[in-house]
Amino acid sequence: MSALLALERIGKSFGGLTALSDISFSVNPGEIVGVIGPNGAGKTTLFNVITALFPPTEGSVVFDGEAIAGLPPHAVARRGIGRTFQNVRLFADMTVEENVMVGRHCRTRAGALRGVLRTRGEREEERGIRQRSRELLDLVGLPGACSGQAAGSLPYGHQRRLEIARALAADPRLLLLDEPAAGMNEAETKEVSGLIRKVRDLGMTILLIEHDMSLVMKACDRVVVFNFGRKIAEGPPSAIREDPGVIEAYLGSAEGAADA
Amino acid sequence: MFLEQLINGVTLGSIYAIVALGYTLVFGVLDIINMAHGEIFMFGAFVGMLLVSKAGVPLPVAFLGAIAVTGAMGFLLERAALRPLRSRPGASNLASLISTIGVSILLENAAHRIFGAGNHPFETPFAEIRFPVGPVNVYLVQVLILLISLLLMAGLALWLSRTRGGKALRATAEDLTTAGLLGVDTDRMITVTVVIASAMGGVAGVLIGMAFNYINNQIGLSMGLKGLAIIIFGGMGSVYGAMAGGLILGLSETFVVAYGSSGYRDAIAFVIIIGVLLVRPQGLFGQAAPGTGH
Amino acid sequence: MEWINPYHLQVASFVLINVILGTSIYVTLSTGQLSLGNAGFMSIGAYAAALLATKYALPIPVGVAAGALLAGAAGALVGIPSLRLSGVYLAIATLGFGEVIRAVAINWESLTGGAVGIAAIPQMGRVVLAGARDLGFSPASLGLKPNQFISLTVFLILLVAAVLTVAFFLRLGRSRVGRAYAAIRLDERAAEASGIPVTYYKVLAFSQGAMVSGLAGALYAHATSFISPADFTYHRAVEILVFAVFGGSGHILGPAFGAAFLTVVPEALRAISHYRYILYGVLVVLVVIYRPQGVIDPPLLRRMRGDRAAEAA
Amino acid sequence: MKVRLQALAVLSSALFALVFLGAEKPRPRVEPIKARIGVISIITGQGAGYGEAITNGIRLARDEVNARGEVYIDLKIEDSSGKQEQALSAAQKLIHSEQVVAIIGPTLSNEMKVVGPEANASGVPIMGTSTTAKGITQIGKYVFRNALPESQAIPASIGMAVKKYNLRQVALLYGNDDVFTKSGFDTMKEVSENRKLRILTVQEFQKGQADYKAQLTKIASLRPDAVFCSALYEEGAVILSQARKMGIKVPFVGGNGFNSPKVIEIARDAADGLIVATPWFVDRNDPKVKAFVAKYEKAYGKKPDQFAAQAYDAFHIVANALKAAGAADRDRLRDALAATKDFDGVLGKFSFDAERDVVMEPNVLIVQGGKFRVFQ
Repeated sequence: MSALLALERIGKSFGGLTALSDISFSVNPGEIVGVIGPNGAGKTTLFNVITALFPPTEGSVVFDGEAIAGLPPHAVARRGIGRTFQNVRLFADMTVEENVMVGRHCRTRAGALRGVLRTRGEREEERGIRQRSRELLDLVGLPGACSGQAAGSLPYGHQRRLEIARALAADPRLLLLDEPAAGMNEAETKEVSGLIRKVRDLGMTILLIEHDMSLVMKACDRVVVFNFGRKIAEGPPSAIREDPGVIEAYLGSAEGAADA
Repeated sequence: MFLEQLINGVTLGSIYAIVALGYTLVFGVLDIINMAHGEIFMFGAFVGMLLVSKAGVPLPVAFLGAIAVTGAMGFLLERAALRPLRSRPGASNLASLISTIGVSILLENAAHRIFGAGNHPFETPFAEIRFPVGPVNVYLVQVLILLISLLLMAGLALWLSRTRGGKALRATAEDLTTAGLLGVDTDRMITVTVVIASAMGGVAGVLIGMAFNYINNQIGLSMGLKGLAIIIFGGMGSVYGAMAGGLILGLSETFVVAYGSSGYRDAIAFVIIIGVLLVRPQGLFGQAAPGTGH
Repeated sequence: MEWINPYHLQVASFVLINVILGTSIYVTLSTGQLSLGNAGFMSIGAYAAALLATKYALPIPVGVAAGALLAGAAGALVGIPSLRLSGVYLAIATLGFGEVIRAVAINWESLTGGAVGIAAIPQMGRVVLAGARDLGFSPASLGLKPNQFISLTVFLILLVAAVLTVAFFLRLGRSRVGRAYAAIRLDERAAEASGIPVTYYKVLAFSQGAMVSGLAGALYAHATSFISPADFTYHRAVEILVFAVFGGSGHILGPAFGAAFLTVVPEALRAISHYRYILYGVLVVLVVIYRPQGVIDPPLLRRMRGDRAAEAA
Repeated sequence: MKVRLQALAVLSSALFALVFLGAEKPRPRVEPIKARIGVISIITGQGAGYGEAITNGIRLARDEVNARGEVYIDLKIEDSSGKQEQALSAAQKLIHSEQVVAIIGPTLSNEMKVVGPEANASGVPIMGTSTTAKGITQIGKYVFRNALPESQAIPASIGMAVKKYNLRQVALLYGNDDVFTKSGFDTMKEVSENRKLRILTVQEFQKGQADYKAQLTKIASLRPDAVFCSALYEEGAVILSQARKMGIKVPFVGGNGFNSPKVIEIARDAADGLIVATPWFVDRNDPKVKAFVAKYEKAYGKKPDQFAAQAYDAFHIVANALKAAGAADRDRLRDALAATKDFDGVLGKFSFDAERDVVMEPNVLIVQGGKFRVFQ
């Protein structure tokens, strides 16, 4: 089975500061892979490199057999990589539904003129966008009643789900989730965990950054561990749990202990 | 001719620099372009002119008078047009930009009513003192302008980097909320900044009057536009950028006339800006600001 | 038909041109870019239309369309390098662009006539009247004097242009492209990650804004029949910005309202000519302080719509 | 016998005077012709200095005319802020809302190019008092001006200066972003070429510029015999003062826009050697001029400049034409205006030519010892 995403010797530095060095691993279709590590280990930077917000200083990102480094971020999204952000980045002034509709952008075509003239094709396309958005809101469990509400006014947990719905609207094959359960209580975390599996069952591949160990252990097929911008371990959750290097670097830290 | 043009350029550049320092100080702290700055220094020029020509007071007193009036105007500007916006949610920088534009329209027209339209001569015996340097005559005013601009720049730079007040100001500039949490009285710091910047405008106004022999209620506008151009290509909020930018603009305007076409003199400022910004979007001395290029 | 007063129509006509200008700055602002180059783009449209009409005797609609398109093309050219800039840097650089265009208009005498400008540009009302007379129509048949007819024609043409422009962007705002604009304004990063080609849409919006300015300029040339570089100064650029922020830049009706209101105010204050701009300044400050988001914003519109719905129910 | 004859003469003239006066007294008082006249002027913004002089001159003339009782004029003054749109709106207001019989103004040639066609199309006589650019009265048969165009003023001043100082090489300096100064420059260039003067350099400046030293330094380095400068007095005064300060001592030749007491007020000694051609001479030995200057000074605390004088005369020309027309009727007023001949105003004898433009002999003046004097 060929990998959906292959990272080859990725390095990234900002000025003199090295954020990532020599990162290689791959994600296979249908997998849920967790990325863990202490704060500042370079996990989010990795996501930014994959989604082309930053170009890598070294190495290459291969998605579905094609090197995607050098493409602009929107083209990467179009190829099929969707993401959420660590501190939810919704379009706060737009409605919930509109947020998801924006996500559908790269799968639709109507230009400015057709949008203004409201041609038949455009109206049909809009109907499709709207319908798909409703389905996705259903999928992530946001009540239809809030679809007209401003996204910024949603409760925090709902915002996280909305962001996932927006990412899903672009029909990604690979979904990058950056701490989807951050700031949630146990019940909510459980729901997110369920949602992640539901999404995978729809045929999506997921790369997940998460601090909540219980979620990682339960949801992930494989886990990659980062520390100081390097990959220090990779393997199934059960093996990672026992890896002495990981325990020392990560689980040994105060925060890790509290989470575990 | 080169030497003379060089002196012309440096004089003009120093004046531009003083005007630009006022803008840059306010922008550095508040992230706001104070569009009323030009009109404030125009008032400074008028106060200086009235004191010197009508009341016959000595020049230093005229400077003090101009500083007092423009400083007070800065205080009022901050209280009336800037502070009310700081506490309001949803007030973007655009809002304060527009409120200062409103103040500038108000002041320009008020000056017209108060001082009258058209040009007013600005004469001091001091402005006539000159001495030969090689083949050319240099006016004492020209030297004074350069000195004052350098002094203001050095003073500002020192104050910002060495003194408690300056440090508090920089902390305020860095992050308003955090500085507030750390016990800096940010409202006071902002008021101080605007007052200092406006007082510097007062100095600039008197110097402009002496350098050009006249003033009118429109000088704020034309000078202000140049000041804006300078802080952009010098780098917003940079004291050295304002100085360097002022001199570069003064010299380029002068040399465009000397060796090029005087028809494009006023446009040269913007040709430079556009050129500089395309190469360095943050300006010559600016730090890469967030949001500029990625 | 005595009540048709060319003076009121004249003011209304300038209101409409300013509404179009207000829309032009709104369009670029709707992607989060503050462009002050609109006076420059306006002059490109005005000069193009004026020259095509006076030198090549082309029909007015052709010249107006060409002026708008040329300004739009110039907008794209300026928009691309401007992508590196944002915030005040972009604002001042585009303001500078406008000043450079004006300097060119002043100095390129053989084409633009320099400071003397271009006079005797066909005025649309008079052209329509002449055309109508050729067809055997007389304004008297409607009970109108010729100058009433002329002013009314200009007003109606501008009304159609302004309504179409505002409607265009109102509809665009509710379409896929409009959502992309709003997404870019609200969070450029997130928009990119959602698959929106940010560069393309920023340049598109910039160019559309320029095109609308050019349209306003071309219409202006054919409404006043004379243009000169003095029409397109820094003041105009700032005035357009004030329209947008005063009226509210969060919704297209904001700049339109700002333009209308701030054009009418100095006119209404004619009786106190000496003090009218002092009052104008005070008014701008007060309104911005009490409504920093502008007079009109989406919540206000929702409330108004809600009230209407409530009344209807 | 001789004594008797004298007595008879005295008696008869006294009788004659008595009869004459007696006939005068009981003449029924004629209702004055009532008319509303509009003025468009710059009251706020850049150029308000010119607008102020113009409205002052007009108000003074209005008071005189109304006091005389033959015509009674209701003045409506509108601000243009120096902007074309505002000028056009103001014109529309005057024409259609105020129903004025004629318009005086606007101040700038730019504004007239927008307002003129509208007034002309509406059949309202309009008279520029300060619009000196080319092609103004050609707008149409309702458009007049009494401002001496630069195309008449400048050849006179240059002609005198060339003769007197034997000029061979000159430098030209002008404001390139203003219709007025640009037109003046075009004339200067043409006249210089016709007179085979060597033009050493042409320097431009822009409105609102504060510093002219760069241009002046360049001019100084070329050592011209004179500087021809097309500027309005606001800029002109500053140019002069900066030029003298940097050692340019040669004569300056300007157009009629340069003629203002303000020049001397601002430039002081530096104004010496300025040559202008203008119909307005504040110290002319003419009782009319003296009376006007005295009244103006009393009312406004300063001496009238040519903007005030031209506006003052313009108002009287319109009032006279109104009297000749016999009624407040736009078309009759237009015809009466066009027929104006040898009007004797503070600017001298004035007539309109066939194109409603100015026929007038300009005076050439020079500033000497802080005063305008006739240049000979």
